[in-house]
Amino acid sequence: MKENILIIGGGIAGLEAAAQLLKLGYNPIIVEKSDHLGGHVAEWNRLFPDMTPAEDVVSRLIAGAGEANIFLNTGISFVNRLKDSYNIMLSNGISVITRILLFATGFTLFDAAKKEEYGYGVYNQVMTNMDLERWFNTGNDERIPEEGPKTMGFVHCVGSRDEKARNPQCSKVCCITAVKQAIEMKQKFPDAMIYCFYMDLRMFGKKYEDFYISAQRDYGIRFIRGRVSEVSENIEGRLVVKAEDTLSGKPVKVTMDLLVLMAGIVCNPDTCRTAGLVSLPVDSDGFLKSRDNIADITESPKEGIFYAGTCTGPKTVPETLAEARSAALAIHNYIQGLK
Amino acid sequence: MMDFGFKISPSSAINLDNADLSLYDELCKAEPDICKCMACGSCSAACPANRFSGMSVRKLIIDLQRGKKKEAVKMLSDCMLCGKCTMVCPRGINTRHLILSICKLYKED
Amino acid sequence: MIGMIFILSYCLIGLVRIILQLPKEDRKRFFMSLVNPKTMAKNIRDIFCDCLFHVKLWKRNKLLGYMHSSIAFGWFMLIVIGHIEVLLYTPHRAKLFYFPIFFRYFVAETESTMRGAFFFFLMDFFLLMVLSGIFLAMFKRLQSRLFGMRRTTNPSFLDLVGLYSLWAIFPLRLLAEGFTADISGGSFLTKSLNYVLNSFLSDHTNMLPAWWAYSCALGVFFIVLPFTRYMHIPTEILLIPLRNAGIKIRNARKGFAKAEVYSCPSCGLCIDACPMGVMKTHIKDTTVYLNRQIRRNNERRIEEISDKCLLCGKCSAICPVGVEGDKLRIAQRSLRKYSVNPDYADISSDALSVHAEGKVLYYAGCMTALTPVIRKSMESILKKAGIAYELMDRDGGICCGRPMMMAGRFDQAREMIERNTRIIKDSGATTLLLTCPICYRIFKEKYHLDGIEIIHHTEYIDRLVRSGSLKISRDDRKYVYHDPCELGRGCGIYEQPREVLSCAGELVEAAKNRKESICCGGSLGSLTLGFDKRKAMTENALANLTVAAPDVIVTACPLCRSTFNRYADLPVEDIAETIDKKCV
Amino acid sequence: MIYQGKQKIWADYQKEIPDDHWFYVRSCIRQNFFPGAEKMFLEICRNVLHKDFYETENHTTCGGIAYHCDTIPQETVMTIVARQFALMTEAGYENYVASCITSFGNYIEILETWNEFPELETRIREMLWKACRREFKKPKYVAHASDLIYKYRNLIAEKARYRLINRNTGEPLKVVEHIGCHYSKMFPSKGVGGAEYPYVLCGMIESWGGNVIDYPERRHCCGYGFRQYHVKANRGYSISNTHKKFESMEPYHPDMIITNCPGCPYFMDRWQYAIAEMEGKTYGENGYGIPVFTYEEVAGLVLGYDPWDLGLQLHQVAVEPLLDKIGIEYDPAAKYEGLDHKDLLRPELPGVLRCC
Repeated sequence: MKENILIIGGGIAGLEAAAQLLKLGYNPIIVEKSDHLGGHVAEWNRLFPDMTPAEDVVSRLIAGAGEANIFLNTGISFVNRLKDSYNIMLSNGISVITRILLFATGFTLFDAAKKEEYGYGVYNQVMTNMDLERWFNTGNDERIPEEGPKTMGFVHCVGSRDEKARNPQCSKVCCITAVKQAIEMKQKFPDAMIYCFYMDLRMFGKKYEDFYISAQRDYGIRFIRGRVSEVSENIEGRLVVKAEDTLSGKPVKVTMDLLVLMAGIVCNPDTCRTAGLVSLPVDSDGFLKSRDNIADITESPKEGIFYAGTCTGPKTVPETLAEARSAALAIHNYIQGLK
Repeated sequence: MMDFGFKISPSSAINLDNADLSLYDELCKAEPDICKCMACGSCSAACPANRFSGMSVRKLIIDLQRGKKKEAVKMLSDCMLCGKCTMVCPRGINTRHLILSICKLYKED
Repeated sequence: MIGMIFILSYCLIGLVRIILQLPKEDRKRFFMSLVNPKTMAKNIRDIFCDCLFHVKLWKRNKLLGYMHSSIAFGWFMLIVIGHIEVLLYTPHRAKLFYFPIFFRYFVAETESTMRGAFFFFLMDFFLLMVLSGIFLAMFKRLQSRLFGMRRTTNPSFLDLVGLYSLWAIFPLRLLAEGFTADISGGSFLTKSLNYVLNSFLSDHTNMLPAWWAYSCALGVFFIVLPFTRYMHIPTEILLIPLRNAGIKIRNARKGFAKAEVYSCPSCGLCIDACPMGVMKTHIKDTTVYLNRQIRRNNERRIEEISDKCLLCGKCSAICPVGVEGDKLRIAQRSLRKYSVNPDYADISSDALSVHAEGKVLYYAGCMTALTPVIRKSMESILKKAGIAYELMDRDGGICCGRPMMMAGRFDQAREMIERNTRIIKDSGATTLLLTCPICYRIFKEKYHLDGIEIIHHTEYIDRLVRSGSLKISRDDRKYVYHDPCELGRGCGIYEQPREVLSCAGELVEAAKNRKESICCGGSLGSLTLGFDKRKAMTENALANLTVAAPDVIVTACPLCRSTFNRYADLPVEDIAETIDKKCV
Repeated sequence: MIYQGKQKIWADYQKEIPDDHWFYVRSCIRQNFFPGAEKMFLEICRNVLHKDFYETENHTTCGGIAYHCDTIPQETVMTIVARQFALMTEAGYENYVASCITSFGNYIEILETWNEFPELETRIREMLWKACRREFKKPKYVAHASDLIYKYRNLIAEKARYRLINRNTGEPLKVVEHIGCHYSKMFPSKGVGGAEYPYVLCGMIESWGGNVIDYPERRHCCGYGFRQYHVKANRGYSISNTHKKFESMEPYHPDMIITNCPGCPYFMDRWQYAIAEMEGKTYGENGYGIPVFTYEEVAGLVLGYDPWDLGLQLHQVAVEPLLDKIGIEYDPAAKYEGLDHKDLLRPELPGVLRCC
């Protein structure tokens, strides 16, 4: 009989961990609350820095985890702690007994409407990074005019590094995502004037800086250092965006046809609820707390409970995948140690 | 018009909608690397003229990008073309030639 | 015949134009120099050495030297002897200058007399000499590497016409004389050819087309000459006395500059010399192409070529006719019109004033500020030697003006020079010490500091070592010295740094050194070369420096130091650093 | 503009406002600028709606104006406020309503500060006791007078004689609402509708038939800015900001402006005259300005009070064109008549701005 391992979340972390655990000879069970696998990445169009289609990544991962038990549209109802295992009742009525729980619960995109001054949901031409990716996928969004925007902007750090938005953390991937999306927009609409309003540009990853330089020089995207203070609509229904151009020390104002808010990564409230069922601690940044933030990022302080991916903080796709593999190995070692 | 002893001052805000960037666009064609500036300020910090006139290639580029031609040209008044800014630019911008191009394209008022 | 008249009148007009274009004082100086016996002798010697014997080329490459001097001197002798013959045999015809050229056609002479045989022999000998040169030239077209040239110029269409007609002249003359040798006589070459020809072509009717072909080739050559690189032959004769008269480039396109441009023989030696040559894309930006574009008035290319150059001066140093590629380019740059013109009127001198009565005033310069170790080492050396000194630009100062000068903006440069001159004179210093060759060069060339000695630190350290104020310990490391362009070629300082270094350890030489040292690639001279384009040049210069497997690369320029340091695997030091470390 | 989006935000910022029994404190400056406004507030609340509003002649300034002009320290302003609260406590009230926006902001700021730093509250209690032997309870509810008119807006609409509708076209009037900065910018949750889209005046305009204009500089300060005006050297800065606001609303051709702050209507009204004199520019129709009202004045107008009883003759910008638009009856001859039909004399008419 193969050992059951319950993976909460069928995003890329869950799928990759399942694939590895299958290879190691276990029986992973994926519980996914939504109706599809692949999580946020499945809704994305292309991935930085090589413009890899997200679909390819996700379908490869789904193929890898094909033999795992997968429950879609399923949540965790409650968890009973047994002597050395957990009895987990799923919302579909199935109960699973397992010694190992892997949290791959991911993140939630910050609700951009909470930054009221940017008018998401109030102004016709304000959208989020997610909306834009959806448009890349479907080509269907009335906020984007057919002939393309004449002027458009990206607002970095929406709901990140912002105490007022109750998330002082950096979401790590939005800078490069904004640069990526700006380039994609410029490719689609070469005549559009594109601005990026940033506080810092955190181009930490492989080839990110090249991407940034290319956005500046080859695509002529204008970067303005300063957080957008407020957005208004003028009489023509265009957006008036105000910020401080901190590099020239002057307020700056520009009228636009489209504004994309780079909504940040915040902890998934469902994660916290599920974590509460097994009384897992939450770290000061609002994400799940690891046993050690340096050496044991994939292990929780509780026996038999592991983490993979963005449930412990913002991460890029390759980081998440690496962590999923690492979590699978940690689980394997843990089970070996039990014998 | 009545004198109240105070005046309506023009807004100090930069309005990018009506910033005249035609010269800047021309400059970009001649010096495409100008777009690569990330405003690190190495050029200003190294500049010997900075001490005299506040010369700063960083500010110069920003001013041009914002259409503030007058301020930009004024800053050039003490540039000695020594080339230190080019030596220190981490993005490899040929600031020295950029300055010459600006001197050629833009006009003193 | 037509060719000859055309070329003579063209040259005359050209000569007058160039002389008229000279500024008044230069023109006066030029005429004075012509009547001055000393310069006259020098002119004649230089013309003979350079134009006929190509002494410079001989020094560079014997094959190349022989090729040029055989053609030039051989042809010259043919003409001279031809004239002598005419004078001897048909003095009444001497006035017809074409006569000697076709002498053999007109006059049947006898080789039986001793005198006749002698002339025939001489004529054939020089003809052979020319032919051997032509043969080498043809061979060089195919295999320029054998002549020590990796790359040569790409000739234009008219150049090719000139070239082929030049090549054709002498074989055709040989052929023509060969046909007539049995009638008019000849010597070992023509006579023997005559026998060969007669053996299957005994008809003398062949004689006429051969002579015609010869005269046509000659005519074509002279007619196209002004439009080809061969224009250098007459122009150089003018350039030499002009140069000897001490005339310099004042106008980018007129006068002396024009003489230089037309003196360029398009030989292409500067292509290999140019440090930019490591990248194929830059080959057409070398001096030879600059000259060609200036002749064609191609403004866009002139601007591009003159702005790209590093101004290392190597092309000028190796040019066989003495075209000054760097100065020509600076002159082109000075033609640019700028609508924004910096002036330094509002810089307050008070803040920059220094007191250095009777002391050494040390001006570190802008570039040294980026390599503070040079300043620190130099100060340390001065302290160790017990020299009283004062720093002129501790918190930065006014630039020396050389970078501005190199950009061709003379008025701005002059203003900086004036400001600095005032500060230096007011300081009361007796010596101005410089660690930057860029500064040093302009201080030497353009500053008038009456009485204040201007000295580069390589010279100064050498002096300190000689006088015993500085004791240097020796080690067994191998040092290679890189000659900075502005110090070596620019100011002629080659030996002092080597003297100093040989006290510190074993001095080894780079493959190309001194006058032929290769620019580090970091030069401020280039206005347009981007940072990314310079890497290959620096690496090439480094490869040149490290042939003798040195342990340390030593230079005497802050810019060379930081440029080399970026890509070198070996430690790169300024001479001040090296010496400071070795001071006892 | 997605109206539902705004409604969603308004739903998030609803504030509890008790219906009755309020201790009312006046503004220092309003009675001089718009003397009819506060009178009309009490008139509507007491006589039209029959609510209990208590007022005492012993209350003073809240100290906010001096506080925001940087002329008194925090402890002083807190002690002044503590005394006001003491008056309320002595009168037996728990609900405290301020006529002035800055006062309202000041009370909220002080109460929040005391929440965060209770030791400060203790100290202020001691200081108040030492100064005037009074004690106080903190109010249960603090409201701004506009919150109450907002609360009663539908009652007022029921009793209204006029609606904010252009009589000639039948179109709703285009109304600019201007909220005082200290209303909710400091504590968004303390204002109706929050800080980004305050609903307090919008609600009144909507109930009374007008259309709210959303123009780009709607958030901008009126230009008063306390020391920006009071220090004469800064006055150019003050008017520049007002100018910016008018330039921004100009393309919408607003019929009127409603404000809920003492300073705002004054500066938006008077600076229109100054701008006209400086720039030769007017923002209303036919050379008139855009009339600026307090919410109480507008409430009085729709309820059918005589414009001159509301003190509208004290406005710099002529209100008559608007009265005509709505169809409010008035006697032009009575404009400059005092309460006792005494002639108040006619003011000199400005050169550029058209006035009646």
